[in-house]
Amino acid sequence: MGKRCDDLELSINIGGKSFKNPVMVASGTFGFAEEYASYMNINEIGAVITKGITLKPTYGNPPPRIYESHGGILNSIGLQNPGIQEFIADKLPYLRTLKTHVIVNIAGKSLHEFEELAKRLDIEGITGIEVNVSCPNVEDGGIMFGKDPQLIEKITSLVKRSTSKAVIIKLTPETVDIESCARAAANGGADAISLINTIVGMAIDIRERKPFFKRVFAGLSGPAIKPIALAMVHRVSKAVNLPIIASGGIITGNDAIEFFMSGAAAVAIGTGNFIYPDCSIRVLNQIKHFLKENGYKSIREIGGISGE
Amino acid sequence: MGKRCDDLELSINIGGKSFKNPVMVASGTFGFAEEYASYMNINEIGAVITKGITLKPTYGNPPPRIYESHGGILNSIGLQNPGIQEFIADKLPYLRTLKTHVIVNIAGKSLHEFEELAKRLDIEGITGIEVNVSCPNVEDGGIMFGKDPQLIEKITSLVKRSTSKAVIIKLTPETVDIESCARAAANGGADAISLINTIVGMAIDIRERKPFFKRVFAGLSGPAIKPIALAMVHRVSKAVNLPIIASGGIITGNDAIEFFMSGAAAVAIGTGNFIYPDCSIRVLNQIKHFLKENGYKSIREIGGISGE
Amino acid sequence: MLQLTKRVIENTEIQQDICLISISWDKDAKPGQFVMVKCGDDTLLRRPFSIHSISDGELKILYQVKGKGTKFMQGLKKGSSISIIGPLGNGFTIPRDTSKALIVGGGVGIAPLLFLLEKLNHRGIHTLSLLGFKEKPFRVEAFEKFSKTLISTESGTYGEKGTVIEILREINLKGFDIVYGCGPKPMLRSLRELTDKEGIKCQISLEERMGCGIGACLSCVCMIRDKNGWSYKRVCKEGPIFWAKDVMI
Amino acid sequence: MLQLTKRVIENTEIQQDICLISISWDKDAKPGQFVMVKCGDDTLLRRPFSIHSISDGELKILYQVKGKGTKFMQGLKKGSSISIIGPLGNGFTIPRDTSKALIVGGGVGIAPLLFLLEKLNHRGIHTLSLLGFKEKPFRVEAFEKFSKTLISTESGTYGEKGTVIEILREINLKGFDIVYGCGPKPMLRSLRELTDKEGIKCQISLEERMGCGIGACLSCVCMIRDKNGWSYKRVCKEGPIFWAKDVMI
Ligand SMILES: Cc1cc2nc3c(=O)[nH]c(=O)nc-3n(C[C@H](O)[C@H](O)[C@H](O)COP(=O)(O)OP(=O)(O)OC[C@H]3O[C@@H](n4cnc5c(N)ncnc54)[C@H](O)[C@@H]3O)c2cc1C
Ligand SMILES: Cc1cc2nc3c(=O)[nH]c(=O)nc-3n(C[C@H](O)[C@H](O)[C@H](O)COP(=O)(O)OP(=O)(O)OC[C@H]3O[C@@H](n4cnc5c(N)ncnc54)[C@H](O)[C@@H]3O)c2cc1C
Ligand SMILES: Cc1cc2nc3c(=O)[nH]c(=O)nc-3n(C[C@H](O)[C@H](O)[C@H](O)COP(=O)(O)O)c2cc1C
Ligand SMILES: Cc1cc2nc3c(=O)[nH]c(=O)nc-3n(C[C@H](O)[C@H](O)[C@H](O)COP(=O)(O)O)c2cc1C
Ligand code: FES
Ligand code: FES
Repeated sequence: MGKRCDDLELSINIGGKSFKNPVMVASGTFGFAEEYASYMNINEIGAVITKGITLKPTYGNPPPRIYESHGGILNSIGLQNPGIQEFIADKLPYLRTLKTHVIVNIAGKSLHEFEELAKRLDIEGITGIEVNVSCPNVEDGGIMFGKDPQLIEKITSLVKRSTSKAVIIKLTPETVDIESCARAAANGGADAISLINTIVGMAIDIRERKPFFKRVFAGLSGPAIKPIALAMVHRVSKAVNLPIIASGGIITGNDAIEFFMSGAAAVAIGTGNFIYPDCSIRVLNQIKHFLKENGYKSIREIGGISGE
Repeated sequence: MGKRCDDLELSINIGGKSFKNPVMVASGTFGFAEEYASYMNINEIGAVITKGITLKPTYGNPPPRIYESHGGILNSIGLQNPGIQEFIADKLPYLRTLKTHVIVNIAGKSLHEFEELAKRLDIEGITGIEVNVSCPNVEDGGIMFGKDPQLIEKITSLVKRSTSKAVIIKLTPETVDIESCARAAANGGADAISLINTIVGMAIDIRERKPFFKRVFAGLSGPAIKPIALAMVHRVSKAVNLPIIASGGIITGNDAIEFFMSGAAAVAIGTGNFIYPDCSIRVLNQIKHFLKENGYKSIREIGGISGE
Repeated sequence: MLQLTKRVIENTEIQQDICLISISWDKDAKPGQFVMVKCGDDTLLRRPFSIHSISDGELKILYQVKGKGTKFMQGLKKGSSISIIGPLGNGFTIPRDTSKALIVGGGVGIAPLLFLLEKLNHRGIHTLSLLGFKEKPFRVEAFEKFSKTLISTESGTYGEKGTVIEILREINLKGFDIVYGCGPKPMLRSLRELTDKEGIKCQISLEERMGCGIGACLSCVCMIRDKNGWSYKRVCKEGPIFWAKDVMI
Repeated sequence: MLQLTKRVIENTEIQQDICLISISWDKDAKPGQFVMVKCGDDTLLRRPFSIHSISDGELKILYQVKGKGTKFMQGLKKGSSISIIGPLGNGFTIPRDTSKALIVGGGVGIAPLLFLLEKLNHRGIHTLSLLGFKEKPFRVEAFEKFSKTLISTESGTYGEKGTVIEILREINLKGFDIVYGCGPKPMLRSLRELTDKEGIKCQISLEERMGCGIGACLSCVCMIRDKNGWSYKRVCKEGPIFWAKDVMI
């Protein structure tokens, strides 16, 4: 006899893999999962997306690294991570003990680095690779990969060829033409699209009369960006026929429902994890509650809106 | 004997015109000024920027037209306005009675319309023309003028040639390369740059299972977008040597100070006018207070930050 | 028409999620006008509320707890201060020759009608009030002070079973010079149809999402019939009271 | 290490903008550890506060009102509920052979030192406390219960005139096995220099802006000397207590 809530169909499919539910945690906000182990049952969520991994260990930016704005936060972490070798040696063993999918977020400084990262992660215990294209392309004067659809397509097909894992392309909102970027990922063979990453913002320390962050610019996330994220998810969902993992200010189940209705297949909780360490579980429960209250049987029934 | 606060130098210059202080009210949020007459002394602020004017009367979008998100609002007004003829006949007479500068915001559907609007506004009682390039170019398939630096330059020089007024180009944040857009305006002969306009966003009515707005997308403004606006103002201030009129979530004097420090010459209060009808006066007083408390004599002393 | 910081004199929940707040006040207003209330720091836009009554230096608002803003209001303690703009909007018109008026209110839509009723009563106009509720009526005693009052509830627990329109259909409209209505959209639509058919004047109070509340932002428009077909009118400025026959809802 | 909804037992302003809040609590903690407090709906991130003391089912936080978050806390009434995560971080180390310890606190930085002092006292370790304030001392009686306590104020109104470092310079550090410090950065820097010079062990409590408070987001790093030169350590996880000699501030 199944539990009562088993009546709800929550599973989704990405790249031929089945996820027990569409609630994930977003890259960079959940560490390597072990940090959250005493706050929630990590196995209950659909997937864990790790902090971005680079080829070499990365120090990251000087502190302060976080700032609270109205309804949002700015972060200037700067991809601090132990590098792929230490990740595999020190972090992956714990992740392998989880009974949920692990998606590893990668960040390269060149096409070659993305390829290398993808190859070395083609190992047991990993379901997918999330490719962060919001990083500067050092070979091309430091311009962000994600601004150029052609580069997105190149990276996607390169990564796709280098791994048997599901390949998810995480787009940057720093583009006018998010549809072209999504299409480029689709053409490159992506299994899914993730969006949105943080938006470039800034804060001033008016007492010190200088930028709050040493690097001046930082990434805006949280509820403040939700309307922007919803618009981008909706646009991308009309442009390509790939599952979308949506992030951008999701704190409650209703936020998640908004994203499903605007075209997302899954949601990733980012900033919300800082507010409530078990935010993802709360969102999952609230989604279930919404589905039941409104007589839906499956998460797929609420997806996609009309009205245009 | 001057008043005590006359010790503070607050005046700024735009296009050879002197403004008594750098606090303005943003287009579309202050109507045609008369609506605010019983809430504040309009003559105290540096300038009034009117609702966007089109050649023909414009109906605007179907209601609902406004939505409150976390820290921001979405609007879908759709440029409702009486058209240039009625503006000049019905609205300008009141504006002419004001003892502060009047800047008229214009929106065209083609290059020709911008030219025509500029010409017809080259009349008494108007100090400047603010050109809203966030509108669709019907001649070019409805793509926004403001996404294309070349078009921005063309519009700017056309408007500049058609009027003796100060010409301010209001950029849209819907571009990756805000610097190129600003440079295009400068090349076209702009006297100042205004930014940021609202950011494309969306909201869902989850009960009705459809987009909250009939037009689906709407413009996000208010405190939520302040970090994004600050970053754009700062980037533009490094790219061109023109005064910047900054808007984006300015509600308090400290918000305004942040913008001055990041490179703005003036600030425009938008959404803030809805929260406190005399928001602009409050901001002005708080700026004065900040300057005095910190021993500054002139608004120009606090502009521009180091730290990079 | 100013922005005012006022004190809360009383704030009571008269029924689950239906509250009555009294605020210190020293200005006059017309029935049908409204105020814009700043609901704490956690919301941006002010919330619009009809004036329920003004007397003895007190302004009363009858409000239903819906979201963040009204939840904040519900928590306001006696003596706390509150920022208000108003009175705003046009208010009801009472034509010169009115001698009998019918009042039709649904749910919290009865709010502006009490203030109107007082004024009608003061002017010596005969009135009949029809008030409809979901389950449990509220503020009926206040209406009964000024007029004969008939009640309906959708549950049938009190008064007639059904919406207020059910009672309305049993009334001879011809006996009235004017009908005033406020309530949910379907109710207003029926009211328009019925009064149109009988050729009775009817004024209704509309609601729309607002930004500024003072006519500047053009957020709050509704479609109103005019000589050119129709145009968008601002609920906060040309409204919230419109002639029912002109309203396209 | 769980997320808890707790009740406010007491919340008093012991001096302008310096408050002491007692919260129901049933877990143990190490001195130097901290908690993350959710400060209402108008802020997003939790605010970190040192544990000032734990006893009789109560956790005390000594806090200074600075911005939105602490203003919200100031307004918390007895009996209201509050969401807390903790205890977090590493806590102070008390080496086995410690027999005399010196405590140095500046301003609200005295917060974690009281809890430490209790523990040292409990372990039979002799202590001397040096506390520095701007104008008016607070919580001195609490420290005096456990140790001889010397005071300085910058204004000179109470105790020695100047910062706590002035008193420190007059003390023979050689008489102590270890020094514990918490306070503003300049004070911590002087403390590091003085203890370095005298070759005395010293532990200090650091502050940095935090996101998660549990080691996941890498927001709160500070530069710590190690075998490879230096690396970024998380104040919330490897800290907030560090050996002064390793800290690069
Ligand atoms: C002219 C006018 C008079 C009104 N008089 C009353 C009254 O006397 N008593 C009463 O209980 N309610 C009245 N309302 C409705 C009242 O304004 C809303 O219930 C209230 O704004 C809800 O705010 P919230 O933050 O609790 O809800 P939320 O749903 O969280 O509000 C979100 C946003 O939507 C707006 N909004 C939500 N519902 C409405 C609505 N029905 N009409 C307009 N804007 C809305 C809010 O103002 C806010 O900007 C009136 C509305 C108007 C336009
Ligand atoms: C480990 C640790 C222990 C602390 N213990 C205490 C204590 O016992 N008593 C006490 O009064 N204060 C303590 N602080 C400082 C306290 O966290 C800040 O004063 C508080 O967060 C200010 O919040 P606010 O919303 O009032 O101020 P705001 O300036 O509005 O806060 C804005 C943001 O900056 C952060 N922030 C501001 N000041 C600091 C700071 N000094 N350190 C870290 N983050 C900051 C806030 O957490 C918030 O995210 C401690 C800080 C840390 C890191
Ligand atoms: C502190 C922090 C660190 C982040 N690090 C990464 C990262 O390493 N790689 C990445 O692709 N996205 C990173 N992100 C972006 C998030 O994964 C997420 O896409 C974004 O924050 C929007 O979601 P939110 O509003 O729910 O936070 C980071 C975000 C935050 C706040
Ligand atoms: C209701 C509303 C109407 C607006 N109408 C116009 C307009 O007609 N023309 C224009 O250039 N900008 C318009 N704007 C943009 C504002 O002028 C301003 O640039 C923007 O809202 C950001 O500032 P804020 O965050 O202070 O509101 C409008 C904004 C709002 C909220
Ligand atoms: S609410 Fe702004 S015009 Fe009516
Ligand atoms: S606050 Fe997140 S790692 Fe320390």
